[in-house]
Amino acid sequence: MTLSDFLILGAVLFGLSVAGIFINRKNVIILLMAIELMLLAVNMNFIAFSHFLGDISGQVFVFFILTVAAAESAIGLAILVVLFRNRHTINVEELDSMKG
Amino acid sequence: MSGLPLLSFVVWLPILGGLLVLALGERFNPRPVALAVAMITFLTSLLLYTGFDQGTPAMQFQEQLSWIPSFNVFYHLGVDGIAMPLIILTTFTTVLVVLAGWEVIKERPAQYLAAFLVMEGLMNGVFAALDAVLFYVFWEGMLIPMFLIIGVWGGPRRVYATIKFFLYTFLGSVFMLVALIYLYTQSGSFAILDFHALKLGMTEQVLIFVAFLLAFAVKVPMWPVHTWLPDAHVEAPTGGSVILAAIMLKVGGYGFLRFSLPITPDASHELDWLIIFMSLTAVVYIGFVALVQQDMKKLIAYSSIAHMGFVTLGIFLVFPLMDANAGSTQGALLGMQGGMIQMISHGFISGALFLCVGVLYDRMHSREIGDYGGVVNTMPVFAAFMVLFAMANSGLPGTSGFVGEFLVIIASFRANFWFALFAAFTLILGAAYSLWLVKRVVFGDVGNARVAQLQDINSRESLILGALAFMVLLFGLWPAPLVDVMQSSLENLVAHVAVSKL
Amino acid sequence: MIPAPGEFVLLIPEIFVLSMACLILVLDLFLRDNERVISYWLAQISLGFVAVITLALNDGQTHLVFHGTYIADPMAAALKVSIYLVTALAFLYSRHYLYERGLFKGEYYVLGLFAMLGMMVMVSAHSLLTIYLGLELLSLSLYAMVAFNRDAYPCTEAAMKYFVLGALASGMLLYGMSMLYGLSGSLDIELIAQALGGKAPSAPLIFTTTFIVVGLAFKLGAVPFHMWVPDVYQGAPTPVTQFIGSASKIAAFAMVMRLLSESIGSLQPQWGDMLAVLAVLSLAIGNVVAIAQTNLKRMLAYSTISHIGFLLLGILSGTQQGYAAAMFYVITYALMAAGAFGMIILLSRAGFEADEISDFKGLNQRNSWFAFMMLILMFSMAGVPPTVGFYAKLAVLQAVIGVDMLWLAAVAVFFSVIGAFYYIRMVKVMYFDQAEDDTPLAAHFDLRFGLSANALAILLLGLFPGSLMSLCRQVFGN
Amino acid sequence: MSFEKLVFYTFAAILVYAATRVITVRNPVHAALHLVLAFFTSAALWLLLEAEFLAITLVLVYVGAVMVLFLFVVMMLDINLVSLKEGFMRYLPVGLGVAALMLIEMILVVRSKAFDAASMPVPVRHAADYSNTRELGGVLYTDYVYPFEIASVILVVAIIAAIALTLRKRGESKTQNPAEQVKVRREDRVRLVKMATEQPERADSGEHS
Amino acid sequence: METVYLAIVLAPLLGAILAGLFGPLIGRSGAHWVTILGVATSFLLSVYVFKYMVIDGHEAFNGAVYTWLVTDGIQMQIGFLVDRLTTLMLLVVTFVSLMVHVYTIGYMHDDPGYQRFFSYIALFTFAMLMLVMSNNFLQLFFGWEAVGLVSYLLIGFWYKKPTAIYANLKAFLVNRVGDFGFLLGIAAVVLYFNTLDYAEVFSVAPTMADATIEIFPGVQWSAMTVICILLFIGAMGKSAQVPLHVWLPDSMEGPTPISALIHAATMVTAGIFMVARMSPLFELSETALSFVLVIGSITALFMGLLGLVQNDIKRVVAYSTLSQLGYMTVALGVSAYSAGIFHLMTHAFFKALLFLAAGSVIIAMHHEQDIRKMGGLRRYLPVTYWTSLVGSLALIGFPGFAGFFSKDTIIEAVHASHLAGSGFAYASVLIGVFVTALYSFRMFFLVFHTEERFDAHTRAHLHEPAAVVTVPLIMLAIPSVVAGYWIDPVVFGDYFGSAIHVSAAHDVIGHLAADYHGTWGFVLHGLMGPAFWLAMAGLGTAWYIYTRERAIADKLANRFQPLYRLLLDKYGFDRFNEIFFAGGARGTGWTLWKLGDVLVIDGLLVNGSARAIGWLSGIVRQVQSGYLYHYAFSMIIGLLLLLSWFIWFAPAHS
Repeated sequence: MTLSDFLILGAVLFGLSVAGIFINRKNVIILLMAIELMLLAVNMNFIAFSHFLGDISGQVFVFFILTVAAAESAIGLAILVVLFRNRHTINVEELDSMKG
Repeated sequence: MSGLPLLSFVVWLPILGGLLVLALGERFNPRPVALAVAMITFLTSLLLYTGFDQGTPAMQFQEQLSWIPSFNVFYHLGVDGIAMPLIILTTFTTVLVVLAGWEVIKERPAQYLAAFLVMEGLMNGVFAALDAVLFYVFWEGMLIPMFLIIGVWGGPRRVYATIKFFLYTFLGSVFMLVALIYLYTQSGSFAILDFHALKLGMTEQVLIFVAFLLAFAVKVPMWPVHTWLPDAHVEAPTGGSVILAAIMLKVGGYGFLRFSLPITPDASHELDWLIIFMSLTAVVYIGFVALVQQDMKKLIAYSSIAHMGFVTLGIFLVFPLMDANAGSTQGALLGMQGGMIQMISHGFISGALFLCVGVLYDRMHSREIGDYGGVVNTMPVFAAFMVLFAMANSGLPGTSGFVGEFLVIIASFRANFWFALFAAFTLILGAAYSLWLVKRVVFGDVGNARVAQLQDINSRESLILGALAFMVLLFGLWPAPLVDVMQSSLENLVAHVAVSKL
Repeated sequence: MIPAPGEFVLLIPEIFVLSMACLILVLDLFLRDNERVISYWLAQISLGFVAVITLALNDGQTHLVFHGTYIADPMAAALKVSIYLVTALAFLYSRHYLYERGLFKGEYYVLGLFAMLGMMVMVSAHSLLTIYLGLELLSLSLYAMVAFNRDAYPCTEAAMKYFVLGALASGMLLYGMSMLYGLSGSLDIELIAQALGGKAPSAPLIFTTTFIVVGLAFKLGAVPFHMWVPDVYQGAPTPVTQFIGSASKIAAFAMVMRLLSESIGSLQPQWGDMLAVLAVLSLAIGNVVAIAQTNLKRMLAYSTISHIGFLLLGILSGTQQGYAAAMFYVITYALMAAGAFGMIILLSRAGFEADEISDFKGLNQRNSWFAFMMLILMFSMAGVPPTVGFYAKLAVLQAVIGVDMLWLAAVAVFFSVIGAFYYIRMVKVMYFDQAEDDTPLAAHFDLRFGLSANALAILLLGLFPGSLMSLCRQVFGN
Repeated sequence: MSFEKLVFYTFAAILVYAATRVITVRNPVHAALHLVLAFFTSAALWLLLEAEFLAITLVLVYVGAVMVLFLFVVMMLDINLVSLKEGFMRYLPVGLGVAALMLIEMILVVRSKAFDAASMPVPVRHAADYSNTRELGGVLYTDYVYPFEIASVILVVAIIAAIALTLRKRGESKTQNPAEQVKVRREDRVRLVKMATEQPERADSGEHS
Repeated sequence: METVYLAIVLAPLLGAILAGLFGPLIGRSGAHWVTILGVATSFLLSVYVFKYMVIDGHEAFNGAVYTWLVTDGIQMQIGFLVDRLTTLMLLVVTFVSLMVHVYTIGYMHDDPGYQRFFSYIALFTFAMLMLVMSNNFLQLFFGWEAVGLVSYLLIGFWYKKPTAIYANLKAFLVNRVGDFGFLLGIAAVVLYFNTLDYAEVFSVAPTMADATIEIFPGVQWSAMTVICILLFIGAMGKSAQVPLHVWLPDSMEGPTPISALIHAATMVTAGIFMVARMSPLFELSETALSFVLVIGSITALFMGLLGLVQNDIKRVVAYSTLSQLGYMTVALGVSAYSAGIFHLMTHAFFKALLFLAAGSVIIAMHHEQDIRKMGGLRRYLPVTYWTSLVGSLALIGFPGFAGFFSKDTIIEAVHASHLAGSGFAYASVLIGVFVTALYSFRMFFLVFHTEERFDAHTRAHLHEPAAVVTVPLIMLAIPSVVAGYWIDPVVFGDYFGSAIHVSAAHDVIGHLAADYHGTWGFVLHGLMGPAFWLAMAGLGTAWYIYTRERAIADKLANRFQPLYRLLLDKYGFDRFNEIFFAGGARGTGWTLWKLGDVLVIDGLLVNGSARAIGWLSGIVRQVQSGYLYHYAFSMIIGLLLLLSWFIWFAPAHS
């Protein structure tokens, strides 16, 4: 179980997240979840590196990522709620009042 | 030479004066203020002539202050025999333009006059700048007032014309900027005189030359990048046309002399055929095109292009002349001298013609040749001026229009028979379009009821046209003072150009 | 290692801003609607104070504190002061705008100050961690500010787009940072630079660089990571747009400098090439698409994209001169953008956003002074002397040509000609077209004064660019 | 295959499965639940990497707070699921293609020798008395105190933003004020009116319609 | 003497300025007084110069007045060369001009543009004097163009007449075609001699005889031939030689005095004068001389033929002028420069006389110019009649009259020449003599003899015009008779001295001089020559046809219908020019404008690229679809492409 294994796992998560953005393009909530997956991939990387480098700062970084991600989710969901109140939908295809 | 910063004075006085006029706004009558500023500037610029040392090609009246030290940019002004006459031409023309708009411009006169004064300062700056960045600032800055003049006080298609004008010239000049910066990276200085001394390889020279060419060719304008000019002229108010024709076009010719030739002599030499081809095409092709114009301003605009073709032709003849003379500079000066004189003379003549059209336009609000006919019956004095300027435009000896053409044709014959042959076509074409215009507009029986009611020019208009007529005749009959002023600078330039930088 | 008390001295500006933000937050609760102006003034005053503090603390030296997570150097000081200035302008312009729309709340200024705090953190960041945190602090505040007019639909749509894309970009940037951490074994900018210094550019390094560049490109709004820019600019309330379009660009520049130049400077050839691609694309897309716009905010958004292209040119040259040029560019651009959006605010009133280009018709007849101010701003953006926009371009071009990338310079100026078209179209609209409504401008004195000062500063800097230019040069050590 | 490896592959497999389901299920609630599963398995993997504190935090913070928030929002919003899943297949090939390509590149890169066992050997396990939490806590309050404070500010911002955006006092919404209710007196609510008895209306007067 | 020379040119200029700028101030009589005084001063001073130069035998004057400009080692000056050739020209110009000035008082009596007219003709005199007194090519060109300008102004003097303003434009443009060559010629002179000064050019010229120029690659032409032909093209324009003659008949739209002064006596002879002045150059190129000869003889004969079918009194004289200019040119072609100049002088007198006489008829007939509507005017206009007769006889070369001497010399000279084309020229000039007599007397008889063909109203007002008209006629009639007797010194003597250079090989005059035995001998000799008899035949034919059997004319016209039409059509030159040159130029201009400027440059390149960018903009903005997921895709794909490019295809960096 080398570093590469973890990194590949991270990469797979990242790839899945990307695929998720493509196939769930309309649903903002699942888009947000896909991004959470991406952060998970990043965290996986950091922790793996931290472990293999024997350096704690990677974990510190993950700590902050978790914190920020929580805050981010709060704001994101708040926006989502506001948006839903305005439009009664979270379908991305209907969020196109500005384009061109 | 006096120790006063005369050049700064002729650059900044009109700009500050313009801002003053703008600030005073419509509350006061802005006209006398503007006229006073223009006159003072003109008189000041005459000091440049009286204090000028004709014996030296060196820059005179130099002023140098550090401006942007981190870029080695200096506020560096100075004039030689090439720039000085152009500055006086500018200040002179501005006085006339201010006068020309005296009664005619009723809509926002303060802004109008301010734009012209600012313009004057910027144009003087272009001719006086010895620092490339300073030059470029003035060069581009010039576009703004002109853009507004045409756009705000212009004709019905002014929007198209201004935007075309702006983008054309902007496109041309940005590449020059690249070239200037490149030169800076090579020489570590933005001083134009340092650029002159800079050694450059052939490829570099060609690229720089092409960049300069784009800028100056558009400004001159040379065929085939000339199409902005007729549109701009047609839409511009009279004063705008006058400044455009009399001075702004000269900036292009000046650029060739100040930048292209001395900085990239070898590339200029290598590509002289191109310029000469473009110039001759301008003379012949544009001559024909001018012939069939229905709009007076368009006709004069095209005629300007053809005449400016002589300027560029004359300037670049220096290389064929040296070739013809086995590399010696002996006799190579002729064409350049002619081109330079043509610039000054064209300033007077085209300005005068546009003023003539303006006089008619103010009365009839039409520029269509077909709307006129028999103007001489009701406006005899005006007709006399118009015929005089048309004759000058067709290069009649005794008028300044002849001098440049004559020298250039002589020079081009020295270089190549065919150059001269095509150049001389202007004798026929120039006369054809100028006089055909006169025939249709001025002569004949009274064309229609509106012509019958025309009033002859008033004393203000007579004064303007008279002043120009005086200049046209003066330099036609005695061009020596003008030539002598330029002589040593041009000789120096030719000597400089003769030395390869490779 | 417990930080020494002395280290906190350097942190005073950040602490001060934080304290003031919290103070306003709390104070605002006790204010009635007609007293909220106190919050506004407190915010402005704190900006003034923090500027003084920052300048006072700057001794021209570089200080690394808090285990290398915080850096105080001349660049940080200069950029911070610029940020304060632009933020003050943004606050100034926002006041009446918000008031007229019933949005004049203390939270706005609190969020604004927090966003600015985020920028300050970014500017002073010396660790991947602080960069990331600063970025997020800024972004989160901005998301909220974009959605501030929560009952107006385009605002929330813009906020949503901004948020999702921002989160995605953060993810990419973080992935890059994780790889960078893995490759260098450190989060510290300087240690990373040391670790990578001698290494040949291997595939993982390039890979890492790409992710980082992408994250930065998003923040800057470079093509093809620019898609949020037009929609957010258009949808957000104009003062917020102004804030995003001006101040946050300065912070983004700082982030780019810290990340690219200071940490992976050894990979300059690689990221230089990437930035070149992005720059050319930005110049092309930004300028070309701006032509087709009818909405002024949207047009300015595309114009921003093209300006970012220019900015990238300065950075990618990888020389001190280029960085200085880019810094000059970003500061002056922020001023210009602030002015341009301020002009929209000036013309707008409740129920009328004045963000269509046609709303500027005949401005010269309605108010020739502000038409002239807008003219200066437009010509400055187009890069026509004697406005400062010209020197910004000049400096950047000089940097690019200085590293023998003539073709890039040629491309840049070519597109700037296309760009000139839509700027002068604005001038045309203001000066040549007939006004559609003749109501004279009824703006408050402070707005008028601020805008005039802003535009005249553009002109004045154009006439005397020397000092700012020297400052930028000094920051980068020459 | 060592036990660790077995654990790794098992959890990795579950993780990948859960992540795949997150992006493919139709119902956002299911997606959220799969995401929870993914977080749990990740936490397990992190334990393997001796990041105990973070593993617990992930479960507590992420699963306990963030995902619940997600679920809360999903349920609060009345989302039309059908329209959201339309055209699911249309971008699938592109999405998979892009994702696959990216994955291949990423894997190629991370498998480079910079990360192989030779240059990054498996570190020695910490002793049993090693506390990951202590170490993390140690640096958080010393070396990383500055980022730590910023993180706190970020949380403040999140609170302010979330409240500013979503809290609203609607004019039409009905609220109770207990203090007012308590303070109310009889006189305020009830008024006794004396009035004369009335004759009932004639019954047929209203029957014309 | 320099002051005198200056005064000669400046006196008319002063008159012109006074009359032109202060016309309203000084009034009508003021205008004619100042200009006549000016020209009279010039004339008297010219006489004085003649005495000084010819009688007292002083050296020629050659000096600069002021330096126009100096560039590149070339001195361009305004200066005078006054030698005997100049002196002769001075006399002719000032004398005829003076006569015309006086005559104008009567002719233009009622015209509203009286002052303007005097101003113009005085200005013309100035310009012409500058031309003939010039000592360099530059000033020559100045004068050359200045006379053209005044000619332009005067042809269009009645600017309301559409034909007049058409004619003046045409005159100017056709002259410009000539100037085109002339200027190139001057440029060629500068190329080879590096100076514009006559004296310097002529002194170096012999050494340049073998210089060549390569205009077409690989073909060497004699430089002198090229120079001379180019210069001669200028002369062709000014002196109306085929095919640049088309402007001269039309120029008759101007008032008659200027037809006499400019389009007969002086300006049109500038070309002749110029070639004579350039004799040291022309002598170096036989090709050029042959060219001159052939052009001249074509003009002499074929333009004369056109005179036969004209009915406008002035046009008959105009074609006669063309024909006589052809004679002069022929003389130049055979190197008989002195004969050419001599004919120039005699022609100036008698042709001015004829024009003024025609003008007198026109005044009397109330501006009727059609000779078919005249007849029998002898009775009403005796002075005009007799002076016309003198003029006509001089024109046809009746022995004893001035024209006889000059024309006969030319014919003899051509006869004696062996230059290529001289045979053709000889035939032309001989036939020309017959034709000249025929058309001259056709007009003479139709005007003054035959029955009266005008209405009673005209008859009632017919009378001899005032003395200001008749006196000049008489004054001009005198030299028309006596000037011929000056042949002795001018042609056969050594009048011109070094002013004209003839190389020994071409010296036909020298050849003739061998047979020359005094004036009377020359007359007697002429009586026996074919020219005299041809002239008499022409006169007789005219007399017979137009006073006896007028029907013959119509019969002949019917009989030779195609020929007659050709003559009426003036060989189709006008139509050809109208269609080919004027129409062609407009067509070219139109094509270049609409196709080149409007379509290609503006339409395709300028607006086209603007449109293309606009179109592109419209397309590219579609990418910004408004959909969040597209934005995300763009980022992801952007990332992917960057990754792929830089990992696999990255440009190598050191």
